[in-house]
Amino acid sequence: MSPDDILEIASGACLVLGAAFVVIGALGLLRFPDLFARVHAASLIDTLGIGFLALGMGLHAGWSQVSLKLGFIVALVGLTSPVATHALAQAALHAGERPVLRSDRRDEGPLP
Amino acid sequence: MNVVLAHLNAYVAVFLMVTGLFTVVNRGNLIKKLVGLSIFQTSVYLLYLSPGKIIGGTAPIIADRYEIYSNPLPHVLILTAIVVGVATLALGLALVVRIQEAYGSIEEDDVHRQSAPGEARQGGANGGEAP
Amino acid sequence: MTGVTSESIVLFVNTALLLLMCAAALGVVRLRNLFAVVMLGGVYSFLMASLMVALDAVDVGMTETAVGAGISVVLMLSVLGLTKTREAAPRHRPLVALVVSAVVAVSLLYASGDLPPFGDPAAPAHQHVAPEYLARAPVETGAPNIVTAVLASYRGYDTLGETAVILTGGIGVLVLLLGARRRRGGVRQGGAGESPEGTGAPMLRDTVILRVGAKILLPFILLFALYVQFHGDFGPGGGFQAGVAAATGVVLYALVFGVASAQRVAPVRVVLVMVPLGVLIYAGTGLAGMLAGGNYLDYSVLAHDPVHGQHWGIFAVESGVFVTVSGTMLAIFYAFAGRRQAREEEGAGR
Amino acid sequence: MFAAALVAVLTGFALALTRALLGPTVFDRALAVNSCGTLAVATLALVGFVTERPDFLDIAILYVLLNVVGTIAVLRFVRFGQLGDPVEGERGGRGADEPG
Repeated sequence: MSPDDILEIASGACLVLGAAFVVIGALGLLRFPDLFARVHAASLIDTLGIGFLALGMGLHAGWSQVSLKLGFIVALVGLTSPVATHALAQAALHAGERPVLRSDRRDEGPLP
Repeated sequence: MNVVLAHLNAYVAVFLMVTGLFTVVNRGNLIKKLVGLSIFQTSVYLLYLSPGKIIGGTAPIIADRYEIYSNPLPHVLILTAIVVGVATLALGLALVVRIQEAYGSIEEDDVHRQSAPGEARQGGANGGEAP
Repeated sequence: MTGVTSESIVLFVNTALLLLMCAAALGVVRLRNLFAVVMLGGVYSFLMASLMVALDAVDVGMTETAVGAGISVVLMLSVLGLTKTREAAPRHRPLVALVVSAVVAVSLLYASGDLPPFGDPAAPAHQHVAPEYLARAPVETGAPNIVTAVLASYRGYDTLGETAVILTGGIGVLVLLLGARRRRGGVRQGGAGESPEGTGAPMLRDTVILRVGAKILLPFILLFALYVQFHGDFGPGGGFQAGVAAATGVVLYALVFGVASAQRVAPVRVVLVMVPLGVLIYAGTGLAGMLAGGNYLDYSVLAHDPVHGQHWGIFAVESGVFVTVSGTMLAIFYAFAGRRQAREEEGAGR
Repeated sequence: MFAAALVAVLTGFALALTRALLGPTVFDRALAVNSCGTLAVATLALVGFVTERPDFLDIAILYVLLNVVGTIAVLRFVRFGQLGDPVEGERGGRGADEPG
């Protein structure tokens, strides 16, 4: 097995892992009960999802301008997405949104 | 490739076009009409760009490794159309703002109701052309 | 790679994005909260941009990206702030609209049967001028990006016209919204304009994270706009995309730090000069070609070597486009954002 | 593998779009739209790799940079009911439906 094969396998593994995180995050975004829980799910897409996908693509591309750009993307998503979601959650709190707590849901049965 | 897939882009373009048209005709809200117009416009983008794609081709930026390139001409036409679309959308929105200020509403019916008597009078005097 | 060819993947992506776009468009039409409509319009634009890239239209995808992600959302929201966010319930039966739409849909679907199948290399559209451009443009202009070459050089008249349309649209917005006011007075005045640091006006500056994030992000946006501008000969990009991106950067600054602060960075007077200046640069490049002994917008005569001349011409023309587009976008944003103050002053002046 | 990742990302796109369509609050929609933007970045990058022209990542970078502007505009609108600077003596908030 040559080093190239190993790189390809690692790249594929990272892509699958990133894809899994993206789907899990999006599922959480759809299924979680309230905004503040959904923010957590969405952050999974922005950090681990994009991170692993970019790592997988970077391993495939090798050490080049492309991997530099991928690094930029990861860094910028890491900068902008928390900024946006933080401001979003703050604005929601400001507007009177409140997290759904377990004590509120006890009478409704288990979490979906 | 089956028949539906071969023309899917055209079908979707038609669907989007009709959706936009329906919004423009049916909805009374002027902003909603502009949104419908934007959807109509994007359907035209789709209609232009889809035939430009060649299966097995690549983006029309020349590199040594590639032989077949997709058609660059629709790209040029649509590229400018998008930015022009924003400028015209802004013009429409500015008109909406002025209508809101003049009539206090952006619902077509309210505007018509308020302007109908004056228009009828002028229509009689000037042969239908509002100043 | 797996056994799947890249073409079948592209076909799959194409199909999936088209279906998602249909869903987003239906949502846009059905929702009556205009605020939600604007946000869904953003998703629609994301899908459209991805689809454009899947259809090999990278330059167009970049334009849609630059326009849809920032400036169109901002424009729609500024208008919603001036009007209202709730659409009234429809008062008419949708019968007429349904009939009209159905007739149009049926006739268009009937006609679409005659279109060549998707991706067919033998389609008539690919037989006429496109092969000519693809063969000649790299040799004659030296620009690997055919779209830039055709846009700025072969179809230079067309682009000049489009730039003039953008100028006209910008003038229209300014006339409608700045209206009766004196130009320099209105937009700059106002309580927050005098000392944005001290007034404590609510402009999202209470959120430290947002403020710092925007400060870090702004230079990247402006720098990347310049990269898009000057890399346009070799990759996706050019004056239109870069102009919108640069304007969006200033809009970001205005959203976080207040419009008055942004107008000290990009003063209204400068922006208003930029709007026609770009078209002048464009038209002037054409005249320069005439003075050098060629036709209007013929760049080959601008330097001793025709390819160099084309290079200079494309550069000048793209710069003109950048100046007009960024100036117009920013002027439009200022006009909408300053409309409340303008209205107060018009009311006071009466 | 790129194909699998693309399928996953587009599935995520569909899920996020569903959330954006369902709402129920504007914040849910804004969050979903923001996630859609991130997923669009992933789609653009993956399509670039599938078509073997990964040098088009420029579009994805532009997306990342500009996506935040839309979200911030939404937030500012929610907080102040408009995007311009506040005029004196004016109420803020989302109630500002009927100005003047």
